[in-house]
Amino acid sequence: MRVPTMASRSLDAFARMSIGRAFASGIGMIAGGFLVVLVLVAIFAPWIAPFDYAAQNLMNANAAPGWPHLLGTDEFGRDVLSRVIYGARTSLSVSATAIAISMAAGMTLGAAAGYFGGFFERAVMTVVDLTWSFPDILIALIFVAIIGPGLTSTTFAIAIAYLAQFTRLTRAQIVRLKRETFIEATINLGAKPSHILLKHLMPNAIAPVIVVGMLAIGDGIVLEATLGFFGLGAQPPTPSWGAMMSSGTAQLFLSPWVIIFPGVAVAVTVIAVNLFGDELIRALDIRDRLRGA
Amino acid sequence: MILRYTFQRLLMLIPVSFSISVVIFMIVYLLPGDPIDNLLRVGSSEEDRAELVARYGLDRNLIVQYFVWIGNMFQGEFGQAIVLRRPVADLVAQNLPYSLTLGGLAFLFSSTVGMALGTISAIVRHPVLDRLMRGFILLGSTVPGFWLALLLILFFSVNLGWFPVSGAGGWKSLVLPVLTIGFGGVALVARVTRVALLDAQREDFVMLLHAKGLASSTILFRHLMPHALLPVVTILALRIGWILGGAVTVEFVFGRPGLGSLLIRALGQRDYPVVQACLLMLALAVMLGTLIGDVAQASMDPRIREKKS
Amino acid sequence: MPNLLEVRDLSKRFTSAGGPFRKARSMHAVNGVSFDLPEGRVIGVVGESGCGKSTLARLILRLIEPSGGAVNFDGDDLLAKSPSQMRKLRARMQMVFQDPYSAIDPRYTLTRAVSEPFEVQNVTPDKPMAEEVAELLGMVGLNPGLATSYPHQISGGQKQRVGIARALALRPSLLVLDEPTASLDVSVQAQIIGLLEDLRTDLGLTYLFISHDLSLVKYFCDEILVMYLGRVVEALPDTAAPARHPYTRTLMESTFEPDPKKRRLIAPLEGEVPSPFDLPPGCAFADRCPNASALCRTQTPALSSETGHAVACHHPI
Amino acid sequence: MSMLSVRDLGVAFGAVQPLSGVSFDVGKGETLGIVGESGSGKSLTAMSVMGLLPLSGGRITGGTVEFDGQDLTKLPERAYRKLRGGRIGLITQNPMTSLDPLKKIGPQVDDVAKLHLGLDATKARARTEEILGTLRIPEPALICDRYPHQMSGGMKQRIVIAMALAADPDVLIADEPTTALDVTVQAQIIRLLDDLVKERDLALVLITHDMSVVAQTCDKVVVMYAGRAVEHGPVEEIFDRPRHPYTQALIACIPRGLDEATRLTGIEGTVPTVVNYPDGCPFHPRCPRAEAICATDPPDFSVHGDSAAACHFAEVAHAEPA
Amino acid sequence: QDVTIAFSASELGATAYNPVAASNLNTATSLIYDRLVEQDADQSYHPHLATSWEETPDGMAWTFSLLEGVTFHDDTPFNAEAVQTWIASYAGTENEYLVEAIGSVDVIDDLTVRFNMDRPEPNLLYNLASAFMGIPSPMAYAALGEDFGVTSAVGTGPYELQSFEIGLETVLVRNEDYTWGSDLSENTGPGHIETFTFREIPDQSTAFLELRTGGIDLLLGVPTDFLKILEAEANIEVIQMPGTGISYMPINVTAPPFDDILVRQATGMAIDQDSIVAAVYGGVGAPARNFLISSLPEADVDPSLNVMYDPARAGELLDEAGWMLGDDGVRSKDGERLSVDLFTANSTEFTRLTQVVQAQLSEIGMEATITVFDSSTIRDEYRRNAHQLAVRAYDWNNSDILDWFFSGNRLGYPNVSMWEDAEGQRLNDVAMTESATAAERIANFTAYHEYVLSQHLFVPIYQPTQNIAFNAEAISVPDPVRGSRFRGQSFMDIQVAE
Ligand SMILES: Nc1ncnc2c1ncn2[C@@H]1O[C@H](COP(=O)(O)OP(=O)(O)OP(=O)(O)O)[C@@H](O)[C@H]1O
Ligand SMILES: Nc1ncnc2c1ncn2[C@@H]1O[C@H](COP(=O)(O)OP(=O)(O)OP(=O)(O)O)[C@@H](O)[C@H]1O
Ligand SMILES: [Mg+2]
Ligand SMILES: [Mg+2]
Repeated sequence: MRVPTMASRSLDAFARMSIGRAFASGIGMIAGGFLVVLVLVAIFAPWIAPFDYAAQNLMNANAAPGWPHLLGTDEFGRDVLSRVIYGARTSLSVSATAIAISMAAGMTLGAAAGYFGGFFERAVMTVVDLTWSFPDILIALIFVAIIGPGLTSTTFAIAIAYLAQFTRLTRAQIVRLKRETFIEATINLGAKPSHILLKHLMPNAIAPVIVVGMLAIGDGIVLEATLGFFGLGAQPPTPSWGAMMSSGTAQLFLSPWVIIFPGVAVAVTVIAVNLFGDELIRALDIRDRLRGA
Repeated sequence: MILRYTFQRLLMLIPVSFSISVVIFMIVYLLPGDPIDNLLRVGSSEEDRAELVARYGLDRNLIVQYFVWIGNMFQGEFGQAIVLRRPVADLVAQNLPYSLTLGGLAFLFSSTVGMALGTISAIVRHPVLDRLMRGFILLGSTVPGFWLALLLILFFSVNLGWFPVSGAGGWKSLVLPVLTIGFGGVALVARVTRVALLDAQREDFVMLLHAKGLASSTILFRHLMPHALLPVVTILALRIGWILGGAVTVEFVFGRPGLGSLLIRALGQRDYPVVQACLLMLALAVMLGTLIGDVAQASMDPRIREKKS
Repeated sequence: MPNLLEVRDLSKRFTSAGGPFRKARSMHAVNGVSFDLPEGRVIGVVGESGCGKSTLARLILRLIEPSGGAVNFDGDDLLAKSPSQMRKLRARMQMVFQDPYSAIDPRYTLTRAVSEPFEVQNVTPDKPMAEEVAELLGMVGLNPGLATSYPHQISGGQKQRVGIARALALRPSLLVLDEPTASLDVSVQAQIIGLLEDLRTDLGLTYLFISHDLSLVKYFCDEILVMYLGRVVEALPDTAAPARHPYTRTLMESTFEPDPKKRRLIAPLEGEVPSPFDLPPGCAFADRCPNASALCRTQTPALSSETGHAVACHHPI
Repeated sequence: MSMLSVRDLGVAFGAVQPLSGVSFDVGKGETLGIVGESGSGKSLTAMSVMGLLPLSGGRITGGTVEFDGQDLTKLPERAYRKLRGGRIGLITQNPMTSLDPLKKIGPQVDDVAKLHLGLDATKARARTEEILGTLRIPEPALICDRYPHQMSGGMKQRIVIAMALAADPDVLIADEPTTALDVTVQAQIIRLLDDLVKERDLALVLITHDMSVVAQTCDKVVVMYAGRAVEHGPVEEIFDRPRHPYTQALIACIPRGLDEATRLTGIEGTVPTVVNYPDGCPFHPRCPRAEAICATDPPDFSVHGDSAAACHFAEVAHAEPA
Repeated sequence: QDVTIAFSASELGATAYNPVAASNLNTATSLIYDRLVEQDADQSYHPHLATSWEETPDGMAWTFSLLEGVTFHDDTPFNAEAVQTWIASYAGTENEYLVEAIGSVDVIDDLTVRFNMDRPEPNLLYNLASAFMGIPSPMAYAALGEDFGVTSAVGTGPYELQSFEIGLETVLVRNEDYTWGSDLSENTGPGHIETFTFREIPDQSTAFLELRTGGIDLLLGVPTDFLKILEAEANIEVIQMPGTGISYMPINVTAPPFDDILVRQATGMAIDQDSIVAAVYGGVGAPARNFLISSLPEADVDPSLNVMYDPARAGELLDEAGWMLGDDGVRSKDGERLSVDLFTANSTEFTRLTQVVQAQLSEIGMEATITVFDSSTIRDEYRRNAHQLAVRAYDWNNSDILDWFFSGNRLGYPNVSMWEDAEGQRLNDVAMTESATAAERIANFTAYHEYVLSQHLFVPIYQPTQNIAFNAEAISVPDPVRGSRFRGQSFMDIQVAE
């Protein structure tokens, strides 16, 4: 009775939120800094990339890393470094767009389910749980099979694959928040449901969803890469980290740099996303709120 | 008690399975393209087409088609593959063992090694070890599976020649795929175990256990582990579906047969009955996984046993 | 004094959803509660955890729909009001909640929290909002300098003061206080109780005060309702009245005097509180009652009042 | 003879020092009350005595904890383990979360007898049932087969007490054993503890924030504020002649229903937290009679008969209560 | 004693070892079944189960004498009746065209049959030598029905089907009774190797790694870009044979801007076949200038019709068609950019070639957007007429492939160019059905081929070679290879290396 509830304590702590705090730790700074640089690189790719990503030079195919091609060339003699740089564009934008769509849809669904409850909630959650228990790559593959290959479908496939996560998380937040006293108190002030939902529930539910979204961008990059590896994502010659690796296992032997560097790019980026996400969770003190969803 | 619980959970699966089966049945109608086109001889007439459509029952009302289909499924009658022209049951029977072997081993590997690592990292408070472990967990849960597979092939098959590059012959061909899937799995299980153990350590009752004078090791194995196991079991149970279906990348890279490869192939060829059967098998695995997880949890946690029954 | 609040036979039945494999179970959280609250008075409701005190409060404010009975607030039948009428009415009946730690949106500054009542009721205060907020904060003994703070920056007692300020913003006539000090330290509890007393006299408020602490209720209230498992078992017309219900007596005897010289031996109480889901027939207290007779186990005693001191017992003391 | 004797105990977590200068003695058949508001360091004191601080990363920075003549602060962990649950029992605040929810009641209690009395499974169970019986728990054999969630809070608290008693300890430390319970149940538990002290000649350390509980049960009291003991003495002394302004204020905060004369005002200000413990007397920012010296010099205990108060104005304070 | 072989990419995905009914057969088929005749690399025909044959001068009847003492794997005899039943079994199957010209089959005696023709068919021997005319046991064929070739396959060939896991692996074991190998093999039977395991490795580059690391002994199709590396490996030897198909880019004549023949012609001139051969294929193989492999006489067309790289002329043609070069290097007409879709299938080779094609198209100011499909989806796209350009290949060493890909009866697929033309159809009919002799047939098909070329329906790109690589430490392979493909006859001579 005298012990404040766990939920209210973490809510309290959450109010201290500031993204700046995530940068405060050493790891947070390195990971966050890397991501900032990466985003800049993606945006300014045309100015940064030393070569045209599509320029072929068949006479200089599969050249090993060196000068002027720092990371070597691929089977068409295209500069791997430039392609990795442009690939950041594809990977980041596809993944971020997908996750944004997924988050928007998931939050709407989750909030509606959590707020209205009842049969609607059960129906939504059953469907959502179903997509959740299926491997995301399968969902993506089925989706690509339905609407055809390309970046648009990859984007939607990723969005659908992660929809469940956001829906569940948002619903969990809303359900939990609905039990908080301040909601009842606000109702008792005579507030309309829309006020409750928009002014209290959503603003409080959004932070963990955003953090999970940030982490999901990492997963999205991997999924995009995997679809690209299957040849279903970015269509040539558009570079994407996954698609760059899809030229077959033999490339490992012929010119391993073509496979290793994009892979390193994916791995490092995803690791940075995760590290920074962890720091965010720590800074916002929302670890407890991410449980069970 | 636990039997009754299991039975109840089984009954509860009925509506879920029904909705899943409807979804699976419908997915196939969302797929563009037409297997009949693949089947039709070049230059054949409309009548030929109509005959084929009738032969596969595609001309009937959707609802009738569904019930015919689901009825057949119940009798283990998966129908005839349209493109592969053989009983779907045969195809599934041919591929399932590969998925089960790979999945089973990967599952075993990731759960045992993962739990061991997770436990060690939760109880050994050595900063260097802790860092290493966290690094490993991070790597394992972020590195793309197919890339890891490629690197493993490059190193172990191409450079060292220890394991075959691809295929499904003999135990050797299992090592790299199991490692690939297992790496992610180990990391996941280790992370969950670690977090669960650390959480359990913070529970009030743990202090009282210490106050009883129990040794730390006793507390760990008799009291903390069961608590840590609860989330681990949940995640592992969910993993069953993931491993069976999600292994498709690994199957692809290593050129292994399996449900995932079969599904991809059937999707490509628009072989409806095969797609349906594969999805159904995977859904079954997923549901079975959840069921096993639920039952395992209930057998470990009396509170769940009671709440749900 | 006219009655500000009249509660008649108010009941709430909670049903746990049955599934295909589960029996639906239902319990009476509040069972046939009736009382009048005259304007300006303080009625206390005491009872042990789970006896339905908070549910009663929510029913009265129509935060949940009752299963039966009537609530009359200042002549209005609350249960007949439409949602929008109800929203308007809420301005006049406010509540202070048990857990101050979660009673304010953590993302709201105190200013925003305290001005929210005006926002949702769509009324503009006479003074500029900042002044109004400062006045309200001052009224509950908070330094207006805290106006820009967030809830996590202030203590539990201060949070509870903010809760009270929010409740008072729209100048309600009825304040339902649901264990407003249960999660606070004694020194802070005393502050809040003192504050509530002052506000009552200053603003002419009417209180329904809910607590599990009999000494606090005795200190604070004019009349006391004793609840046991959803029912009012005794209505003490004043705080000095002797207990007539055996349960009330147990409650009184269990309450410790803060005086080492007045030690007494506590008589052991038999039995456990029965599960509200399957109440035995008859008086719910029968199993633990030293005076229980066969009648008590078959017939539920009604709350009958002679001499204005109502008690629901076949064998009142 | 005192069973447990704490002298000048200090505790630190890293750089913060949430506890310092706590002393008390408790002997067989005696009940010592430790009273104070939230965060005053009551639980830390209990944890220090139990040697459980390392669990949460704390350490004892000074003072001694003497049990039966031996200084526990220097005791190796292995030997400490024998003591814990064996000769010193602990009852914690929240019975709801104090038992392992996955294990049946029986085995959880059996453990103690097995561990400390070396009994085998059947004998341990017999002992468990016997103890449950003495705690007036109906049908002990049945209860042993239950899970914690199947029982009420009061019943769980009794189980926790049974665990603490199973090895026949000399000292029992009860950390707010009734805070989470209803008044009627609280009364039962307090009565039970009272009986135990008498029957078994236990030394009981009863931690609480409720002065009424202290008044009803304790022989001696230690009043704590902001990580320090501010006053200690026999219970009647403390209630009749509180010398520390904090103690006086605390007593004044108790609502006395029938005594309309005293109006509740509480204590101005808020309880400080570890990070902002004031210099000098920790209570001075809220103290009605604080003077300049209070803000700078930590007061020493001034002894008055059996009791002592850490206040610069302990003499005056008693003369005219605040 | 066990040799493991990986199929080439084009042979993957066979669903049944049923030569009569299946539309996709792999090399293993040629070991299970024998054919009446065999074709050598020089296009000459050699006896196999038919010891000799005779055609009436009017081409209306063929008489075949059959080999004595041949038995199927199920011990039923191979005889004239078997041939009669076999020919009849083609009715209603996808492969019916092979025997379309045969009116009836007469059993003259146990070892002699006569085919009575409905019309002369100069191509009959070619058909009989094809893998689709392997001869199954009539008894087993009738008994197994749909399961024939799936659960079991019974022929007279040197190897018997032991197991067939679809999409995965086929295991063949030696037919110990086999003594009737054709004169294309040195060894006429039984085979040297006890078991052949054929693996389907979906990714050619994985197959290549398998060969390098000893996972397989023989790789039937080595992507050209790996040839150099394999040649450098001490233990690996490579055999190159003339190819039997071409890679090309069909143009959908119904999809603007390709409804304009000038644009089509210009597109053809944009592709630099020589540099593709040199750069993409390391100089191995030959540029394709028209639709047929150059060893076929019908490929010898009027040189002016051959498609040659000429970007300057292409530019002129596009200017003429109204497509003007813009600042960004892309042409446009009436505000519309010359932006087209380029489809390809998701195999490593196609996506590579397509990207080079894309780059070359951009040189003449045509912007091509690549979409990669899996091989069956891409057929749906063709049928939906959703395509403009595509990069694909065929494998067929006979001029009747022109009919397959350009007949107006097969719009969408296989007629990816969507070409319907009365004159074309007339020339097609003449070539297919009205050629009495081989020479006539050549003339007719050449005419048809020339007309097709004149319409600019596709862009020929490349004639690959067949590349077979094997692990010389494990096996020895006959050299030179006889026959038009590396199949049954060559496997008879494979031996374990000392
Ligand atoms: N929304 C609900 N659904 C189902 N049961 C409920 C609900 N709210 C309360 N109850 C049940 O009704 C009973 C009375 O609850 P209530 O909160 O009114 O008790 P209380 O007297 O306020 O207790 P406390 O002193 O612990 O606050 C309890 O048994 C509780 O479990
Ligand atoms: N693990 C820890 N790390 C740092 N500080 C701690 C830790 N545990 C307790 N403290 C601090 O020590 C102080 C005393 O805590 P303690 O739990 O002893 O208080 P208490 O008197 O038992 O309070 P309550 O009545 O709330 O139980 C508190 O201010 C708390 O913040
Ligand atoms: Mg309540
Ligand atoms: Mg405490």
